[in-house]
Amino acid sequence: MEIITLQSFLIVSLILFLTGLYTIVSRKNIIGIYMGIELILNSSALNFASFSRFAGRGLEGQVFSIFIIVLAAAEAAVALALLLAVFKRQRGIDADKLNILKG
Amino acid sequence: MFDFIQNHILTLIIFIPVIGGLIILFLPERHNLIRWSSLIITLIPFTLSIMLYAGFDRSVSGFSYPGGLQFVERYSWIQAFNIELFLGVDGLSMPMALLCTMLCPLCVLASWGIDKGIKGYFFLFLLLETGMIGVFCALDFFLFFISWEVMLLPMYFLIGVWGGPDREYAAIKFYIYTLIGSLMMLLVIIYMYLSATPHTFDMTRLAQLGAGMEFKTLCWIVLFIGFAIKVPVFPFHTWLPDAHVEAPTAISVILAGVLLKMGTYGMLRVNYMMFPDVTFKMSMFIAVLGMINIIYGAFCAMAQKDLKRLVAYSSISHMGYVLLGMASLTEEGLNGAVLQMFNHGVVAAMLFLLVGVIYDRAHHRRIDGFGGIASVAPNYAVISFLAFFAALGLPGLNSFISEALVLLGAFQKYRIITAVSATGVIITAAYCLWTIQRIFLGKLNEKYAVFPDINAREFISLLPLGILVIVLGIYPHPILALMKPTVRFINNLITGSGI
Amino acid sequence: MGNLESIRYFAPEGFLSVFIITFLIAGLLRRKTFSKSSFSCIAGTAGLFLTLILELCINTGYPDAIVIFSGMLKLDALSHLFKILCISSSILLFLFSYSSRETSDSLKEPMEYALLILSCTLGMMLLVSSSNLLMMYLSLEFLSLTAYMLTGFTDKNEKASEAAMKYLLYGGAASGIMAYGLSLLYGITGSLDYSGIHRFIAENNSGIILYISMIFIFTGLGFKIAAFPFHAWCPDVYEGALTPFTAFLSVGPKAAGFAVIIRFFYQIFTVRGEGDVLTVLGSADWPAMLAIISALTMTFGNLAALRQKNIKRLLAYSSIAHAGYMLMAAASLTILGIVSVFFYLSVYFLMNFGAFLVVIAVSNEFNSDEIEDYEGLAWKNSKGAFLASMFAVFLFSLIGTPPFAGFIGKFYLLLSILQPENPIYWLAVVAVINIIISLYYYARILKTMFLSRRQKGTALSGFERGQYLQYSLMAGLALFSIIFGIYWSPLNNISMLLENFIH
Amino acid sequence: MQEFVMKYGFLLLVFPLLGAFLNGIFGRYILRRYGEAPIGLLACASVFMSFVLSIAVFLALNDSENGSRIICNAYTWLNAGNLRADAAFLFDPLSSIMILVVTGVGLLIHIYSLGYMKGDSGYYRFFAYLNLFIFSMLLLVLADNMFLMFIGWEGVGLCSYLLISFWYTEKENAIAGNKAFIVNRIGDAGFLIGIFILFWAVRQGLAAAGTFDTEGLSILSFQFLEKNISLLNGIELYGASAATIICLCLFIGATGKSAQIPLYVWLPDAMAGPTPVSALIHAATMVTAGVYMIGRLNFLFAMSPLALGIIAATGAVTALFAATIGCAQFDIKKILAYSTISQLGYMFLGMGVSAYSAGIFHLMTHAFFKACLFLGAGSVIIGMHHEQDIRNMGGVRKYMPVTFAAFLIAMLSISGIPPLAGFFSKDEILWKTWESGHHILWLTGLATAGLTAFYMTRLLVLTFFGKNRGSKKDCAVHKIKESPFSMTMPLIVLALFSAAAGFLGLPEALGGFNRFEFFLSPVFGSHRGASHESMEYMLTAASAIVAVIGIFSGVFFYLVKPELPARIAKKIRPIYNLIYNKYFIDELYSFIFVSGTGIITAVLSAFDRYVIDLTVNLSGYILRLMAHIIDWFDRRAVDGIVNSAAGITLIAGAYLRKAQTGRLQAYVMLLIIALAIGVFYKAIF
Amino acid sequence: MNIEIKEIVFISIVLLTIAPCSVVAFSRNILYSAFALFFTFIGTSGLYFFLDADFLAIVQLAVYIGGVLVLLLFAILLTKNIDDIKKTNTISLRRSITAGITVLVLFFSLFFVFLSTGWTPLNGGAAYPNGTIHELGRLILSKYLLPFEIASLLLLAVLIGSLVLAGKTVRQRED
Repeated sequence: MEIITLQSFLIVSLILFLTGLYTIVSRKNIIGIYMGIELILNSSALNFASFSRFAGRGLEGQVFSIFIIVLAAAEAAVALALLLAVFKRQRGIDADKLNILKG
Repeated sequence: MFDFIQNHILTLIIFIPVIGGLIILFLPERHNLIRWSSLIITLIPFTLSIMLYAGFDRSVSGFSYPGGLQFVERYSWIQAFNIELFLGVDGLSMPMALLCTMLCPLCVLASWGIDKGIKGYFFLFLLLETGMIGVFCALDFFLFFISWEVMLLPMYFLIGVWGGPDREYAAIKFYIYTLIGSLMMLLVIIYMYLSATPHTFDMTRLAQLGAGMEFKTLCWIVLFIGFAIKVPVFPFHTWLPDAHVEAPTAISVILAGVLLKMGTYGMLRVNYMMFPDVTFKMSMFIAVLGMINIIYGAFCAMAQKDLKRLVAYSSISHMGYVLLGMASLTEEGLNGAVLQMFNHGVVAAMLFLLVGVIYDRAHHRRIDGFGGIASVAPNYAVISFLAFFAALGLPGLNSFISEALVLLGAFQKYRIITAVSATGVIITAAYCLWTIQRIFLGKLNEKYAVFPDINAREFISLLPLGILVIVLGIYPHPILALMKPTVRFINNLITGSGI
Repeated sequence: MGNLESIRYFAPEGFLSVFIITFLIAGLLRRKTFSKSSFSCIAGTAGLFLTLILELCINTGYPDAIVIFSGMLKLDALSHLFKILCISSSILLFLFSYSSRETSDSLKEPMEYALLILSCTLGMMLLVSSSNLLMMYLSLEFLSLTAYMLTGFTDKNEKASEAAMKYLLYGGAASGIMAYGLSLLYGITGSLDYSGIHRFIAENNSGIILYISMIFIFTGLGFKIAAFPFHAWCPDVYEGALTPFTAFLSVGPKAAGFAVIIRFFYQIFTVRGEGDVLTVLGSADWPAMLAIISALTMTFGNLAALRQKNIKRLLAYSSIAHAGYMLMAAASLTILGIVSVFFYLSVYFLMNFGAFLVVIAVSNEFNSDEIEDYEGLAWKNSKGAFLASMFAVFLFSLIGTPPFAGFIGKFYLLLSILQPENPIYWLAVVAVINIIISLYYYARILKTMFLSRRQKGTALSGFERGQYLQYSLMAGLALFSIIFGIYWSPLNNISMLLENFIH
Repeated sequence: MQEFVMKYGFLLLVFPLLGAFLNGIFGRYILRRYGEAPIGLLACASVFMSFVLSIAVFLALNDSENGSRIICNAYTWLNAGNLRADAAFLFDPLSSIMILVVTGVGLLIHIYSLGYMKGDSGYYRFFAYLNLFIFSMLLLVLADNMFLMFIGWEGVGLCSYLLISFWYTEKENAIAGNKAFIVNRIGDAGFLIGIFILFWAVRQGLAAAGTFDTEGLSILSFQFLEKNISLLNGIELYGASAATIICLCLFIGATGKSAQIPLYVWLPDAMAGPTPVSALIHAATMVTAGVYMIGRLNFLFAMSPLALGIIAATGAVTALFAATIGCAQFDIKKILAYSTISQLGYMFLGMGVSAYSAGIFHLMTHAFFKACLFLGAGSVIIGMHHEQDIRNMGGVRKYMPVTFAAFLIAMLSISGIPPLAGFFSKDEILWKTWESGHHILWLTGLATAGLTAFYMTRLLVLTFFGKNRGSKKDCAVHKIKESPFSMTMPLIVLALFSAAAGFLGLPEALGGFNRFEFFLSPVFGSHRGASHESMEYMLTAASAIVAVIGIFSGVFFYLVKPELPARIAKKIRPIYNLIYNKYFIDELYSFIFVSGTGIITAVLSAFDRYVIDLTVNLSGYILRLMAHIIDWFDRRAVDGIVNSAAGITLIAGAYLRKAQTGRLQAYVMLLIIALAIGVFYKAIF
Repeated sequence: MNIEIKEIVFISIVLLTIAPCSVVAFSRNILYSAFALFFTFIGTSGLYFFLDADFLAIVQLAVYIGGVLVLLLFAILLTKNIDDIKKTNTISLRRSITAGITVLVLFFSLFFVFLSTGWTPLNGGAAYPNGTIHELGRLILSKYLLPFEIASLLLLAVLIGSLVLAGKTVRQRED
């Protein structure tokens, strides 16, 4: 049975997706959380690409992946900007510290 | 000009108060000006309702547009859901509208002492009056519900802002109770609207539909509970004493005089006319509730220390008679019930005005705190005697006739229940006389040696009620004639559908 | 319809993009004039006003839908009406920022602030009319990113940037999961266009994977309208951000979110049988999912709001609850359901913006958002009485008592649920119970303002000249809340345009 | 004359009402401006006018040989559904006698009280209430249907309440007034239930007879009832025949009003009111209402012999019972009160054995001599400066000769000494009791007659004979003087009446033509019993002898050997104590009813305050609790889930202090868990 | 069964992407996880090659690694203060277990679902021997022109916004 099939790509992207989820939840550092988000976006881009190849859907999938990557970049920019704003105030990027808003 | 009034009379009666209220909001903040203008504004609908009374045709009956319903006005309001401003009066709503327009000027007179936020007070009061008359004259279910809920807002503020020490709790309790009831009603109204083939809110057409609907009994029960909270019927009554104790005098007069009647009016207009066969089955259930109300209210009244709370519980007891009369499904019983709604409105208004008088002077309402007031304020004593004796149903005064009719009618169907309720008459006599004795008779409590007797304003607000109490006792024909055809129609409707 | 021909229909969004670019260039050239926040706000309002006029007159022409830019956007009644709603909420955002002292002080770069608002509006307009998965995802991200930046914009209080960071991280995760869901949906159906997906599902039945992809996609959408499992960000962001922006957040993006949900579910997963009876296409029973989520959102929103001390957090939870009410209509799977969503949203627009305007006015005076600062507001002076009575109008409208528009909104919702085709009785009962719970915390505010006579120390200043815009705006919103409470057929006729939305 | 009565009959009622209204409203003003005279004059004039009218009615009835019944229909008072009650007044022999008694005795008492109430601050109020009383009594007597009668029935109850607690400044009077009204009210409740059953039974009868629509018919009017009373005989209610139950309920009403066994407790306390009130209301008129009612509904009572038997028995027992208590009392008015209860027992006995005319005859004569006794007692009290205890009186004979003379005649008449009215009416009842076969009841009647004679003589002797035991220092012997003429004149007139009235009802046995019975025959129907003369002579003689024995024993015990009663009392101490304390009936009642209702009230109001309110507040409390839980869930539990040991329990057990809600991951965690649940659920099902 | 070279390379690249993921998730040091992320991205672009998405692989390399990862490193360096690199990563054991369980549940359910659903190959995958760039370019500029333009506006807004957000801190330091 051949290895390179749609299911295997799906499994890989699923693993990427779930690790991303796990990172978001278990990381205490804001950047760590952001890495999780990047992983998830990456896995969905991979998913789109694999569908466009195997399920013979034409290149639309890849176009979507390109846009996902673009958006990931944009989000990274915003994340960094906000990070600096938060850092200026708290001298730390520990997610625990984000607790001024409570109740 | 005259015929303009003639064929727009109901819309005028309903909307003059609220328009007047808006005008008051923009008047300069001089107390007397506002008081007198609001008095005049409430007097206009009263005169109009007198014209209504004069022009009312007492021979025709039925719940349909040509027959029974009079002074009908029909303007389309929202075409999309064919909601109409459908107003009309019949034997059932005519006395109630009359009572409401009569009590409002008296209440304005009784609220002469209000001085904090007076413009807000009178605006909310006039809005309340619009809501009340709206409920009585509405024949479109949506309009009925809108005016039913429009009363909530002013009552919340009137009890909450101008009330007694513990007003916040009483106001929110009143609001929640009534809101629960009315939201349940809203669900049923929507369900009925949707199950009518050409979706309509017109009550007369919904009445024909009533028999065919499935979930009919469930709708009946939900509507009944919605109205029962307002009456109030036994398990849902705990809001009434708090609301009464905390509300200012004028508001508890309106609360007892008119708002309680809306519950029973709603039952008659909706439960009785739209679901006659379910009502026939449930009549025993209503009779038992009526009996409990009478006995329970009377006993609780006897145990009260605060005069206003006592009168509140006595209202519960008297409304029990209305329930019993409604459940009797005999013509005289039903006549007695509707007459009792009118009579209790007059008597309860009088009692609360008197409580207001004593509160203005003594600033407390503990019954045991007084004694021998009769010797120092004879006029006040005489009127209070008249009111209390009317409350205990002394023959020759108005309450006796309606209570006797109710008991007579109810006796033909439920003998034990009526016998027990008849003993209620004794307990009522006991607590009324006991109250009179503790307040008026006995040796003069030296604290009130300088108890000023009733002044002109209070006397004017009490006089019409006193005259009504006596006249209706001797000659009840004016009010009775109004309701007889409609009552016969309702009775035949229900007994007809029951067999 | 190819790209070139559809430029003509793209007029409003096109104008707005051109306006953004010229606004940017002008802002860079005359740094000084734009640095005054009042100027940039007014310029922004002018731009949006023109876009609104364009939208109003351009798009009313065609009776049925036009798909432009080769399947990217679909201009029909839904997009037309919701665009109007979004643009007007942005206009109000500008006006609110102009009148809120807290915002105008703390804004260092008003030009960029206005720019972001304009681009956020553009994002919403596109999101509302997108009928392609890629376009929808892109405009959703566009809207979210601008929203993250706007939340963190002021550096006055440290809460803002913390709220923005939370908003971004939570939003990023949600949109990531949504992207994954979209990829699955693409994998199943093979096309990105709504119509293509609809055709595929109509032909061959799809298994469990379709429902799972729908769950993932709903994560993103649920995040946007702050439905129950995805609502956690909402209170913190509402409290952290500037009050005008919070007001905007609770109406604008929420309306866009609902537009996407309606378009996504009703255009793809529904087919309109004869006699306007809608049936679910494909095996996934999404109305049940929406109904459960709506019930959870309502109940959670109301119960959580009961114990709030901060007015903005309370309004946040109340907006969650109202999202729950609107979801109810969406879950009713009836034409009237869609109409009721728009009707309720426009009524919600009036009362929520009104309530926030009062919060702004009060925080201008006492600059605190705690409820006990509203103690005895009505009896302080004539301005206090005006503010309190306006707030009372909005609160009673939020509760849903008849003389006000809120009641008619709730009436529509209940009507849509109880439609004879597939009535959901249990949801109606849950809604009624929730209305009663909501009465409790709204009335608590009324109690502090009107009923309690214990006067807190802080005196209230009189009507000052500068704030007349604020008072007239408040009076206008209150007036409309009452007018639509009494005579609402104009609004009804507008929302009835949505009737032929599905064909 | 008949048309005059037909048209203006109701004026008879209007005059007293007018008098009451004028005195009530303008009384205080007149009193301040013109003093007491005009008020008294107005009151007496109004009663006098109705007295004249009632004479006119009497004459009209006499000369109209055909119809002995005139109806004056004023207006339809009440017409709802099948009930139709007109404000109509029935003039027939029975009611004409009653109105004569009421207005006659009323007029005399009005004149008497002009003097009695002189100087009292509430002068106008007294006369207003008195006139109102006359109006309600006339309404009761003249009413043509049960409802209107009930109006009069309760109206008199109201006036008795107002007049008993006339001097309301003392608490006891107010309480006495309350007691009177409430006990009356209990009776009236019975009466009301009686009316309902009657109404129901007649409707059933009519339905059985085929006519359903009873729109026009005025079912509860007396002619209608009399004409088709036969409808009732078929109808059953709870096993017993409807007629019996109706009669018993109506009788309960009668006992309430006429103070018979179960509901008599209020009459002795009613003496707290001024004496003319006791004379008019609690002797002559109001208390006889029950007797009149039975007389009026004789055709109904005739339907159920069981009820009549019960009435007769209660009457006899009450008579004896009250007579025994009367012997041991010391307050002059209390003695007369118990004697009234006993005489009323006689009347009910008469009614019970369906000797209706005898009962009414005794009612009339009793009105005269009892009113005379009360007024006499009143003038003695005034003379002795408000001394009511007979132990502190004595020897008043010398100072108040006229009062003494009138009092003596009335006393002899009540004791049943032959030539006087009391003898004839009492004997008539005893004879009819014997004739109708109730021999035991006749015996109790005879014993009561003896006892009556005994305690009346005791009263007479202790007040008027022997030396004056006046304890009050200011009322030293020389101070007592005769009451003014305005008070003694009514005394004399009443004494004459109580002497002469007997001849109206002279039985044939004693060679007279019983004109009284003949006059009432159209109402009661004249049934001539088997006239075995000899038996009647023997019984009349027996009753006369018993009366004489009573008097002599009274004189012997209290005049000849004044210390003897004290010794006897010591010997039969327990029995004496029992009688003296009125068999502790009052205490029993107050224990059962007053404290009983007290307990029920306390229980129900506590139930109301705690149980009902509790459930309501509970729901409020539950709401707050749920809000608290959700809020706690929002703040703690989300982290709780995240940090909980290896398991997705919704609310973590351990209370984690350090977790702050702000934690972002907690939010995302909630999202992912929801996702997992959704996906897992779908994947499996 | 003969395993060609292609499959071996495929498996190695898959391992190259999955292995660093665990590092990203579990490592204590944020720098190590950043580098692990670098390898994952490299692995992904390798996979793209297998999917005949050559342009995509290049874009992945350029944008993801060049742009996003660099930004991440910048973020770490800028905000890395002296001592707490280590401390920041440890999280309570309990929470990680719960997270782990949720993730596993998701994994297995989705895993079976993926295997069970028959993915319908639509048109047998048109192979693009000489690279997909030409076709992609045509597609983007024809069908997806609007998203392309809108993406440019989005980037413009993000650019300005993040400058303002970040800029404040810079100017803060000067004054």
